[in-house]
Amino acid sequence: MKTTYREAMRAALRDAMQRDDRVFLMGEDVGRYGGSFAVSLGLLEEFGPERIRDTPLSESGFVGAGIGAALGGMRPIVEIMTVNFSLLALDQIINNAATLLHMSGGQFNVPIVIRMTTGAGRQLGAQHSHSLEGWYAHIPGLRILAPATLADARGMLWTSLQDPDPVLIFEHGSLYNVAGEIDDDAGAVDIAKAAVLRHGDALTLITYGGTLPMVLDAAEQLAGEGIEAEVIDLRSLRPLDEHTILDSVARTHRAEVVDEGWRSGSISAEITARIAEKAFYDLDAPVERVCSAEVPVPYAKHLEQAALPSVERIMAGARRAVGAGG
Amino acid sequence: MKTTYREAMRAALRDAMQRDDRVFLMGEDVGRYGGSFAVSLGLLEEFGPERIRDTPLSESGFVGAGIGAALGGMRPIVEIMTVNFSLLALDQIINNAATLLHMSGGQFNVPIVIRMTTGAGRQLGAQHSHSLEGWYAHIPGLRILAPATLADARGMLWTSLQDPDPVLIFEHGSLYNVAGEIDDDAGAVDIAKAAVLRHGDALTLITYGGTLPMVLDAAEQLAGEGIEAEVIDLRSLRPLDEHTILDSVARTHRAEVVDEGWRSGSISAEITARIAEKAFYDLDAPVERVCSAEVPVPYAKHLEQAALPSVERIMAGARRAVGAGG
Amino acid sequence: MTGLKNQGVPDAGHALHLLRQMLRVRRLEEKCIELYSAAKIRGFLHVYIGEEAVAAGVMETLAPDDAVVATYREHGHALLRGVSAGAILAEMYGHAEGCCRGRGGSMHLFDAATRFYGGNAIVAGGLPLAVGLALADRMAGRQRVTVCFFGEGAVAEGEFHESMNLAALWQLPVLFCCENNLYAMGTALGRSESQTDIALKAAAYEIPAWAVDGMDVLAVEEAARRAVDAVRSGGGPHFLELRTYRFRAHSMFDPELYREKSEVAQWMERDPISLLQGAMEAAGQLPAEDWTALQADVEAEISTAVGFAENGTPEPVSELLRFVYSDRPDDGNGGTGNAEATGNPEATGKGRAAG
Amino acid sequence: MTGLKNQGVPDAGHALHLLRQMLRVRRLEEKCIELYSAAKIRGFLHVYIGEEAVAAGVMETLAPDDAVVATYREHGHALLRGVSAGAILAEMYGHAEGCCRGRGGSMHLFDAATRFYGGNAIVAGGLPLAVGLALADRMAGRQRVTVCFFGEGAVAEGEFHESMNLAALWQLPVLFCCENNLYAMGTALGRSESQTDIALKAAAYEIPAWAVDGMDVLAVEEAARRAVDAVRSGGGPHFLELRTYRFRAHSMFDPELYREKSEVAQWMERDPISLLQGAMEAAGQLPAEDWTALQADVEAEISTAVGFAENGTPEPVSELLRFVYSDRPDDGNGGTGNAEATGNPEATGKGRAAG
Ligand SMILES: Cc1ncc(C[n+]2csc(CCOP(=O)(O)OP(=O)(O)O)c2C)c(N)n1
Ligand SMILES: Cc1ncc(C[n+]2csc(CCOP(=O)(O)OP(=O)(O)O)c2C)c(N)n1
Ligand SMILES: [Mg+2]
Ligand SMILES: [Mg+2]
Repeated sequence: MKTTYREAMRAALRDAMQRDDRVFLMGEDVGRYGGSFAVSLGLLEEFGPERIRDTPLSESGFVGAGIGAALGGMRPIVEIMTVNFSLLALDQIINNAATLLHMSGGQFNVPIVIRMTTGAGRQLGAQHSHSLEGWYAHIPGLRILAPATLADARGMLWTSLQDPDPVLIFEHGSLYNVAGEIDDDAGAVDIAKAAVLRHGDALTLITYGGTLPMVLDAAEQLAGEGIEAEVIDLRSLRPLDEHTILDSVARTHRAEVVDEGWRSGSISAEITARIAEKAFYDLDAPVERVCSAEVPVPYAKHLEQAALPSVERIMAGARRAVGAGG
Repeated sequence: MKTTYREAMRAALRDAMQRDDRVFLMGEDVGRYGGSFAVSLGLLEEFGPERIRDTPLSESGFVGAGIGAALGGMRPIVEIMTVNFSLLALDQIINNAATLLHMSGGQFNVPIVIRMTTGAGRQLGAQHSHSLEGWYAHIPGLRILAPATLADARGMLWTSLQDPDPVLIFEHGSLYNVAGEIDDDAGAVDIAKAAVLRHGDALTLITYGGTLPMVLDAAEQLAGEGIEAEVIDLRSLRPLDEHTILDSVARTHRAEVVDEGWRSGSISAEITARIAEKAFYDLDAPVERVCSAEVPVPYAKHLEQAALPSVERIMAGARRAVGAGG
Repeated sequence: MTGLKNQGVPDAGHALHLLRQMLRVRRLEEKCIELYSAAKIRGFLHVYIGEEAVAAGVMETLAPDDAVVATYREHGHALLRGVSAGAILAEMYGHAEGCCRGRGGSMHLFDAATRFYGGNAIVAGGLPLAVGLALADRMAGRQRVTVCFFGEGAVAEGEFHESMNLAALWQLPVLFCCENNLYAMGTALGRSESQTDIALKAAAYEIPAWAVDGMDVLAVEEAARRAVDAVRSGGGPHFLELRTYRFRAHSMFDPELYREKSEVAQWMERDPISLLQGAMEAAGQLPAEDWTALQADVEAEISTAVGFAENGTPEPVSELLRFVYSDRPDDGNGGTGNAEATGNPEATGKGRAAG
Repeated sequence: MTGLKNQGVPDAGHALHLLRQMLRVRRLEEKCIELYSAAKIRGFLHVYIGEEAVAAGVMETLAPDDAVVATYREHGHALLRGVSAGAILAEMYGHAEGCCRGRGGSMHLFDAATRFYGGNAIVAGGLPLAVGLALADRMAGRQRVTVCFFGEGAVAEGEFHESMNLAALWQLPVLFCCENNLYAMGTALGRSESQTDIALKAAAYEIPAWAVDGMDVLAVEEAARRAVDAVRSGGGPHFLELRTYRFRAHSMFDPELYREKSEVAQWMERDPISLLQGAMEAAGQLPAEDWTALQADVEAEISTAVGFAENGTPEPVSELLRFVYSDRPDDGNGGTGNAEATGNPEATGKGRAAG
């Protein structure tokens, strides 16, 4: 079946709502406006304003209310328009959603799903271009997902709603218009494992979310140069499927991590550290990292593009990795 | 001169206020209460309620007001009672303090100093035991300091106030009562370089803030076992003084990072990654990391202690590092 | 205003019950202070001494399946909601028998059986949760009420504002109970609010709001009953400002530099327990032997609780990583606990830790 | 309410000036839309068309050293505060000649010379800044005013509440200007506020607040002058609710599903420019040749500005890391820019990047 990332997300929302009447969607402009990225377009008409619930601008309030509703037996899907605004709700996410189960000695789990758009690349400037999913992955008690493929856009929401604990889903803004084929009966997906999307033995390229398309592109071009790269889509940033990463690196002996977050303290640092710790004797060259420049994302197109990962930088990193050491 | 960490901080506040009348201290209970950790005790009487300014409970509001006051020509020192409450002010810190200079094309710098207590170890439970300074170190535009010694408690505030850009100072709660000697004329300190507090050639122990005393203790005990460790106090988490770290590892060939943050995505991951990237051919064994267990910090003493770094775990890591590889 | 609002005590049996409830909280917390000094309890400890009429009056009006959200000053709320004194004390001892198996401590008491949702150490952090609990009831068509307690210090926080607005906009079944004890740590109300009439502030959200003498348990109960009934019958959120005072320091670390001893002494003349006791005595409704028996009962309850806590057991360290994520049927109670990923060799076995 | 508040136009010369100011904003933004369609401008673009009377009326009352804080819908505020149309357009082109050297774009216009503090894309994020700017003035004993513009959508945010309270509590010289255009993206006021009378809401903080017809530039100016004078002379914060309407979509991506075309059409009958123009004409104060000349002037200004922007230059990529931290005298304008640490080989040279 032909679909787009946006349509796949919408279909996932629709059947979550149909399947379980405890499910509802809440957030700024999810209803009458149709969702700021048009993901929920049409759902208000189908499910009504109680279940497709427009909220006032009050991120801490409605995210906290989602947590409360989850405690109260509902299965809320809370949409934060973009990750940039999630900073206003961070206290609720960290100090309540991630923490209540533990503080209560196992009595109160919080089955909430929080969705948000993430990422840069559309000239939205410094306050609207954060990539903080890797940063969120630091927090115990949360599960962090980054669907990069149509199948995951279609399936991860379902899987997340089956989770008894809080799940944050990060949707990269550049993916919504990606089109392609998925199975007609596509549904819940396993989220325990990273996906190996391309096999190769020269090096392992590790990425997730918005940078996956450019990594696949780079891998294609590298193959033309005789460098066969293995490509791993992490899919889940917390927990990390370390096993798939280490298994690949044990075969390729070289790795490059690509991540739109700022380099220092990014998820790419954690992945690099894990490889360096646990595949120390397998590695033939330093792990390469391609991240965003450590600068608030500038508006001007040429500056923004220079700040973000690119196919060229990914290829250059791969060439360094295979050229070095050995 | 004999002093304590708390007194050194207070002396630093006092002479900052005396030196520059644009400086003021603002935060919850900094005045009449005397500061929740008694750091500002007595300053209200000395400087009056305009300059030792008690605020209502409204972290986003008063941190944002501090940023505005800095834009308006003042040199505010904003105290957030603890890092736990800073989550409520994160939008102001990231989207305004860290970003205005860049967004304005260099027109508006933000000379604010934000101080907060950090860390666990006092059985305060999951919502009051965060160690998020390494997490903040991910953000371009901020400078992140972690004074661990009396000289730094005395001097870093002064240095920070000379900085044209936002500086966050993290004071670990366990350090306030630490007593010792400092120079009578102790003053501003250089913050560009990490400090090598102990020399050794067996491995490099890297830490900062609240875990420094236990690392020094472990190093002492390791020396008794014939393992001479070099100890680095990072002092600044952003920027990181990579040079001092790499220089030491080039000599010791082994490293262990100790950090009270949760392991995944902690600053220890970044340090490990940097070493693995840039000292790849120097390393004789995997870098060891001793961090906090990935669990919201539990109240019960034995559980809390089991969750946090300890001298024993630091020593065990060091033994692993020197035993392995080579 | 020195005595109780109504002359006389309408129902002696009920009054005796309220007196008992307040005394239970008082004695429990006096014991907590003692145990804190003996280092049996650690961390932060915030006592409610002087404010007991608030929790006692409000809890009286709730049904078993209503929900309660409170703050870090919540021993009294937990106890009067039905959590046993033993489970509360064992929690503060950090024992497995505690109501949160030792993970929470004084500031984080929780109890699923009585729908007691904590125990929140972030000022105003509980308000959005209460709004959400009420939203769940509304969406599920249940006639339940969620009561949310918080201090007047919370009123300055953005989360207060957002929660008031959401509750009012969506007409949710929440009762907001602001415990106005005039201080937030050392900050007097007048130094934290431009508008110090809290009930008026709440009314600005179109939420019916009344100020009540929080030292008069009968007045509190009456107002709370009126409000709870209105909320339950679909009247939307209501707000009570309960005017009270804390007799003790903010926490065990507070040198109380910010208020005069004489102010405290003056408020202590309106001790909610003495007020009710005095009124009952004046009305001949509290024979000396009843008072003596009551005290003995309460002492017995507390000393049994202390015994329970003392005899508790520490949770094994192997359980450290449990409750980060829910136990799953398929992992035999968290079999994937990954000690290595946490860097903690002691922590193996139960619990799942992602990382 | 269809016309202007006062019959007749008191001062024809001044009215002509106001008409010019509104027209400058209108034409600039019409040009922006054109340039957006031509892909010369990218990112988000939010136009102010229909709301020009607000910025025009308020800016008129400010002194050169007052400060202004605005939102992402701020082209008009920037222009009328004194930022040139050329610098604004060049910024949207992402050129070095832009008022933020291309870093900011449409949502982040800044200008130190006119104390224009942005341009903030976080709803309500500018309010605390305005409070702080006013605090600085108060502490330094300066008689300056800080004006803060924001939409009615911001009123639901916690930062609104915290900022109102701080400003009122500390009696700071801020003028809050709420541009109530009835919608926050697609959310109508009645679906975001339990109390829809915004001025009443503000008054709950003990801040004097008035609602004003935001389509009547003379009424706006009159109210703003009264408020600014009160603020400047130590009367503490004031609040204006400016009732207006946006004629265009929220941004270039908005399909406007949430409102009827007829509603928009009805409001367009009260176009602030036509209203003033009509009143002046009716009073015989706007000879046709003046109107023609005015239009020609404005067209000329805008087309010069477009030329300026078109001829601008992109900032060199080597400057990418500049302005993360301030240039320091000792590093020759950021000589320590660390390209390696950012993983970006193109970025070397200027600027300091920590990491
Ligand atoms: C968001 C946040 N900021 C600061 C604190 C520190 N703190 C703990 S209690 C308290 C005072 C709260 O006063 P109030 O709400 O009146 O409650 P009371 O203690 O009087 O019952 C403060 C400032 C906190 N716990 N949470
Ligand atoms: C904190 C935050 N949440 C959400 C958004 C997305 N957003 C941008 S503008 C807007 C509507 C704001 O409406 P209003 O304040 O009335 O201003 P207007 O656009 O009508 O001028 C929203 C929801 C944002 N920028 N910031
Ligand atoms: Mg209080
Ligand atoms: Mg609006």
